[in-house]
Amino acid sequence: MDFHHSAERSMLAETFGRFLQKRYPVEVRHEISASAIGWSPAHWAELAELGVLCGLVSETAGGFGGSGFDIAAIFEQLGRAMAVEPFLGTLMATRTLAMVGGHDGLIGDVLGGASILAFAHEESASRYDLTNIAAHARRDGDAWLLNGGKAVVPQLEAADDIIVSARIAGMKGERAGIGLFLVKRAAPGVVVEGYPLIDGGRAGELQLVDTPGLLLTDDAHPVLEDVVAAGIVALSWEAVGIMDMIKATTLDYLRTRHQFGVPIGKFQALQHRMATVALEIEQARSAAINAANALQGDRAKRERSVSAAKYTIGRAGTLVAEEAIQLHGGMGMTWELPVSHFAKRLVMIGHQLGDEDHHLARFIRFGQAA
Amino acid sequence: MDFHHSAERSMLAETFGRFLQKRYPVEVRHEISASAIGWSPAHWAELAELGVLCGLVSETAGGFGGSGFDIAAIFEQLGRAMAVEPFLGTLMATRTLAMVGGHDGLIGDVLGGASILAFAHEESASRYDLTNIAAHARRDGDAWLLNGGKAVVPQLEAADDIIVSARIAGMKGERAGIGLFLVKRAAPGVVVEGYPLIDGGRAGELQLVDTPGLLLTDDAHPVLEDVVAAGIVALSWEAVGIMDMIKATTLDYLRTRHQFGVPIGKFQALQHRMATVALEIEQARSAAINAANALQGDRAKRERSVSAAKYTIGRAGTLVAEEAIQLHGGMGMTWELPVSHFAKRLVMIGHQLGDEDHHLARFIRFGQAA
Amino acid sequence: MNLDFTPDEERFRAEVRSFLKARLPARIADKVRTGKRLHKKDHEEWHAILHERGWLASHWPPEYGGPGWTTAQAHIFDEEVSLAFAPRVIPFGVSMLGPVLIKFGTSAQKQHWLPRILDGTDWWCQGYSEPGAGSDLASLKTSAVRQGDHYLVNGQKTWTTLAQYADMIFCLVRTSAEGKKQAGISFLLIDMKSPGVEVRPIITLEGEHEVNEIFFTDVRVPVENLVGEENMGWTYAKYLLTYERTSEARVGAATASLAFLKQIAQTEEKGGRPLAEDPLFAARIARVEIDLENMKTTNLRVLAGSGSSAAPLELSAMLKIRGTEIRQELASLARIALGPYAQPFVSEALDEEFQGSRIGPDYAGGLAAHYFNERKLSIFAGSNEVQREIITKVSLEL
Amino acid sequence: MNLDFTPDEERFRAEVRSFLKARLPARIADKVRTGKRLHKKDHEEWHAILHERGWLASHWPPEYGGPGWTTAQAHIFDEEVSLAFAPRVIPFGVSMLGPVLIKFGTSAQKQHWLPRILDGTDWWCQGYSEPGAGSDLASLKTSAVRQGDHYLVNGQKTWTTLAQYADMIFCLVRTSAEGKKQAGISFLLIDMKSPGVEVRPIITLEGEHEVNEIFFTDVRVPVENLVGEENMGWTYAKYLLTYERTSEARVGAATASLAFLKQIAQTEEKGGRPLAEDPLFAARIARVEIDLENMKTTNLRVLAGSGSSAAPLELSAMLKIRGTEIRQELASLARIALGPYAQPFVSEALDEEFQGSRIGPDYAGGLAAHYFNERKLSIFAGSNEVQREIITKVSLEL
Repeated sequence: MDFHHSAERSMLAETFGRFLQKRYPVEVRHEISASAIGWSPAHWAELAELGVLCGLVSETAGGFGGSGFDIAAIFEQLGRAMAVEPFLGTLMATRTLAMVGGHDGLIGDVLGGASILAFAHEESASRYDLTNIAAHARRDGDAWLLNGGKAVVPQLEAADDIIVSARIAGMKGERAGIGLFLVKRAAPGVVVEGYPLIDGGRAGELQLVDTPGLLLTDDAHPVLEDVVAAGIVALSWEAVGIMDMIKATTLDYLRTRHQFGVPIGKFQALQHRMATVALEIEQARSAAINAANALQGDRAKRERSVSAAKYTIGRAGTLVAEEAIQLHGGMGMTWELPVSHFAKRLVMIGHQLGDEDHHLARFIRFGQAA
Repeated sequence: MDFHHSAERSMLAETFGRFLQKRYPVEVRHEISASAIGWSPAHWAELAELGVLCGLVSETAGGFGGSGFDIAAIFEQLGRAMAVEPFLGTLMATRTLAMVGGHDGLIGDVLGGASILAFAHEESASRYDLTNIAAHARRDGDAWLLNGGKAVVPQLEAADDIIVSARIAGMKGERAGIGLFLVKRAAPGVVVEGYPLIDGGRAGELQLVDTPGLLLTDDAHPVLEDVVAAGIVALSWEAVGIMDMIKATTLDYLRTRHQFGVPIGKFQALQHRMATVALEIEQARSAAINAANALQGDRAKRERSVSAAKYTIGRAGTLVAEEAIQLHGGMGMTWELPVSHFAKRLVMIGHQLGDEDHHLARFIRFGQAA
Repeated sequence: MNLDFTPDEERFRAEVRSFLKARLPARIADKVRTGKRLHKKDHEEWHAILHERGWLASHWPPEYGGPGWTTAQAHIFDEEVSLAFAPRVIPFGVSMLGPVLIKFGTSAQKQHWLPRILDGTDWWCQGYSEPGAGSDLASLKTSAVRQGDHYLVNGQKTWTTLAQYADMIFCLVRTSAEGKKQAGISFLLIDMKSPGVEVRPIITLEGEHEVNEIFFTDVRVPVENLVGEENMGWTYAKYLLTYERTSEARVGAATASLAFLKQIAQTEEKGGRPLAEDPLFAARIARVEIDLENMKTTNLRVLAGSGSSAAPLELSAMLKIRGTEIRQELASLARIALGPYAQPFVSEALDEEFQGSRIGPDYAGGLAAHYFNERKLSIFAGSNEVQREIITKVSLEL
Repeated sequence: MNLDFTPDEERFRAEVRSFLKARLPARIADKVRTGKRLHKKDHEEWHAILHERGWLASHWPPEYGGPGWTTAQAHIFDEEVSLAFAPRVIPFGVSMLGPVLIKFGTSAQKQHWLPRILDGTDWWCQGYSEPGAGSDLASLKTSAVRQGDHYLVNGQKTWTTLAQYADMIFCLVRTSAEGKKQAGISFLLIDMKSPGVEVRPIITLEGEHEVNEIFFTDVRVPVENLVGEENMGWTYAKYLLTYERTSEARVGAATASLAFLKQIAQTEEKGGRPLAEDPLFAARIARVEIDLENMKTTNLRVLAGSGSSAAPLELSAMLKIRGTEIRQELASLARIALGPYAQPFVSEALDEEFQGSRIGPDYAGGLAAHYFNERKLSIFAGSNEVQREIITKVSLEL
């Protein structure tokens, strides 16, 4: 057992963390979030140059990371800074490409910052179920043509290419018959509608009408599971980063805000609730460690651990966010304080890649299978 | 709207309450509970004479009560005293007889204290499901012969006669085909095995082998629903009575027990938890009021209300019991203090006539039907 | 005991329903139902309709223009307007200042202000909280110094809801620094157009402008705008808080939210079936539904017990806590029900003029924002921690 | 980072398993599994078996008879003995007094007492709590007055687990009334057979005799039974409490309880299917299972971080809280799983000699009693409220 990051990984995380602290303070973050495109190409280019993106991809595919704990180290920092840039899509898309093989050039472009990818799988009615998709693809001579829609794709407008899942055979709910395709943003029939998110990020709806796509795999389900597992590890650690920030800022507030002549942190009822918050954060961190550790493991253990983590993060995240607002009193309700933005992002993480109930049910299923 | 008991009902409740306070203090209760038969025929005879039992039965059937709020008034007092006598069986059995009609003589005997009835429906595998019974009855000439077992029948050994449910047709899970029978304790093939309960009461296992029984109804399901609903109203109010006692004794303890130089009731963390306990008790009281009010109503409203009440009592009861023990510190763990006995009975009420999960699922079903 | 409504009460309910059907503007009800922004004029329109019918000030005595309802009638009315998606009457004039003036005001004050509340001449807001006095309300510092025929007011109020629309504000101000901090407080009515009054918006976490800071700099307030006696304002404020808390049960609003949630859960799908049939989500709904049904009866017990909407402090504190918890849980479940579509938030889409396309189901647009906004319920109007203190002190005697 | 065990560690696990298979008496494991009463001789038997193998005092340094395990090995051992339903080694001598003597005892004390702990000569109990000093442990009053070569001890201890079997007790006693209340406390070893020691049973809510009151009346204790320095006992007690709390995570025990619960839920039926498949009950089990898996890692983090079983105070307090909550929840779910058969309680049926018939499923007999008994977990060994105070003070710095 060893609970320390390797020296290289620690260095990357520290470099990244320092960069964000200096170059991505909360005022800058709000400016970027409020801008028309809703992310910062300039920061992105710098991060690519720093090599941060390479931490998301394994050495064999051109990066120098890609393990659960590499992803953890990077997304923890993202969470602390509430960064809105297209990291999640980059992770999931490059991981897909690495798994199917043969796209090292494109991966290289992405890691170097020359190209951006989005990952579009969820649909308006799939409700987190990986097999519940209606988009479909049909052969047209040598080509594949895609039809259908994808919902709430993170930073969709930023993408040059989009990885899209679509049925090539079988029915909703079946594991077999799902394909993954690489679709050009500029391809015919692609309609992108972008919009802001309540948490300050940006996403988009994707519509495809007879859009040509390059088939990446016709047996996508195992790839989807692995890639979504990596996404969950990422979101879990983003949440851990946020929760640590919320804890620190809430403790600060409890120590400095006075009511009835004393710092409100002196009130025992608040102390005991804050102790519970701190405990839940440690349990959430353990869940995130378990998921990162299991990302490389066999399927049943991996899926069980990521579902346990996403459930835990969902439950603890809501508790931590709600308690932080409550303990901040009215001030926690204001745009002005960062805590409200941390809280919004934390709760919204529960709406990505499966919520508490979804993953609890999934954990039960994988438990019975094991 | 009127939230006051009628004058007659108030008087009965007060008389009964005074009797119990004087004649059934906790030391006496423990003595009775520890005795070989586990209840007190002497107290029972006096209560019958006082007319308390008549409060359980409607006027048309020879009593002077039987409404939801009559049952409420009596069982609330029972709860406060932790009385172990066969009230629940008396209520459910006489209500059955009143519904099927033609047994006013027997009802009169019971109300006068000359005879005691038990109500035996639940079986070892039925898990609160009214239709899930395996005991069966077959015709043998003019008579019916019963075979099967009944589980954890309250005060079974005390009974002279037993009302027993058994299938006369159909399968487990079907509403139709259930009969109710009157079985003599002394009838051939009756085996009774009595035992103490963790809450200080007593119950028994009933085995019937070719036991003759008098058919009361061959369409028992509507009767079972009504009678169980009445039983739930009774248990809910018993729980309310217990919770009020627990609240009072816990507040006493918080006011008098000193730690760190002050009464522990001065600690804000405990105050806020106690405020939640008090709130939950008021919500439980409201649930019990709703159930008592709906006992006379149409089926859907009645069943929905009693399931809501039993769910609420189950959830709140466990919270109140556990918090009371915790707030009493080590003392709450001792046999010596009444609070531990109140807590045991309160939690065990959750194991009679359906638990929290059972009634939540039932509430959902009746909600969808409505 | 009897929880059922009388035939007369049921007839009253029918009367309310037909009134709502006839007079509640569909455009406004639709905005309420779908969580769109209500403008000042929407509030004023509905206020005027209720006033015309004589049903605006449901808790006022008839001699001042109240309808003279029993508590059961007021309860029925509250339930029906909520279920019809009528806007909530802005409470500051009608529900808060009105009862205080009726009980403690001079007859001149009553004659002047009460009709103006009813006919909508004055939009009132409430000046209680200060930056340094939130839960510890009595430590407020805004000062009013008597100078001949007026007070000179200096200080700052905060969390003032819809002050940007207000003509008048009722304020707690410090008129004496002597004795206990509760002892030197007075209740003052201040014209928002007075020189020296400045309103600054506070933007809340979902980006809305609903609350404000108000700065008072040498604001002159005529002495006849003092309500009751000088230094007795705490008493009036407590009277008003009881009123406020009882109403914070908001049974009607919760009932409407529950109905809306069930509708969403029937529409949203999970695994090819309505989300409402998912055992875990169905259990979540059922738990809050049962809690609400219990609270309805707790609320009725309070109403029946007191014969008026002022309630024993303990139960009203419980209603504030549980009522806000229930509405927060309902908002939370609606958010959860949306799945990924809880994330998009196009603020302009909450305006009725919005012409752009909507993202996700038509009910989705404002639900996450609503969830975050509803976090205020357990903070404002006496935080739920303050309510627990009240229960502790008043009832538990700890 | 790496959470996986090394091949060496997995080999060690196999070694533990085969030892347990060979040496753990089936009769004793069966009693543990089915919740039967363990007698003194059962504990002594298992104690001797472990001692013979050299695996009794897993946290002692090898020079005193410990096995010299890494923390990972100790963790694996704990997990395996629990899963095999071995009795928990009575902690007072081995886990509590032993480490204190090793760290603070004189070499004479170590030479005399440590071998006697290992070979079972002395059954130890713990004299900390007093009737007036529960959570506020430092306010204890039992006094020890030095008189030449002995102390004269007077006072009362309470909640003393299994004192009825004990040969010796280690006590916190007051040797000085000066300064802070923590300053005048000493750590004393007292022979239970000394004149003036009286043990009175406390019957707990389920009717068991597990804890006791102990009265000391002019009890003479030789001065060589003082551990460390006079008036420094609080330091030793805190050292010991850290030890105790870490162990209160009881990951192994919880893992075994969870496995047992799942087995019950597979056996019990609901609507014709195993209870384990009921969505609400399955969710209850899954929630506590996930919480336990998270805690396992939290526990490993503590172990790995400190390199010994003494943990940073904050995390050990969290482990105490969550560990006890998890075990209480598991006990609660087992009770709920039984349905109506949670009610019967035939106390004699918990004795192995019992010949009567059992009521309900064979695992049912003691589960409700166990649930009630487990309420103690959040009260004893530093109540969970005290743990929250520790988190507040040590880590949150509030």
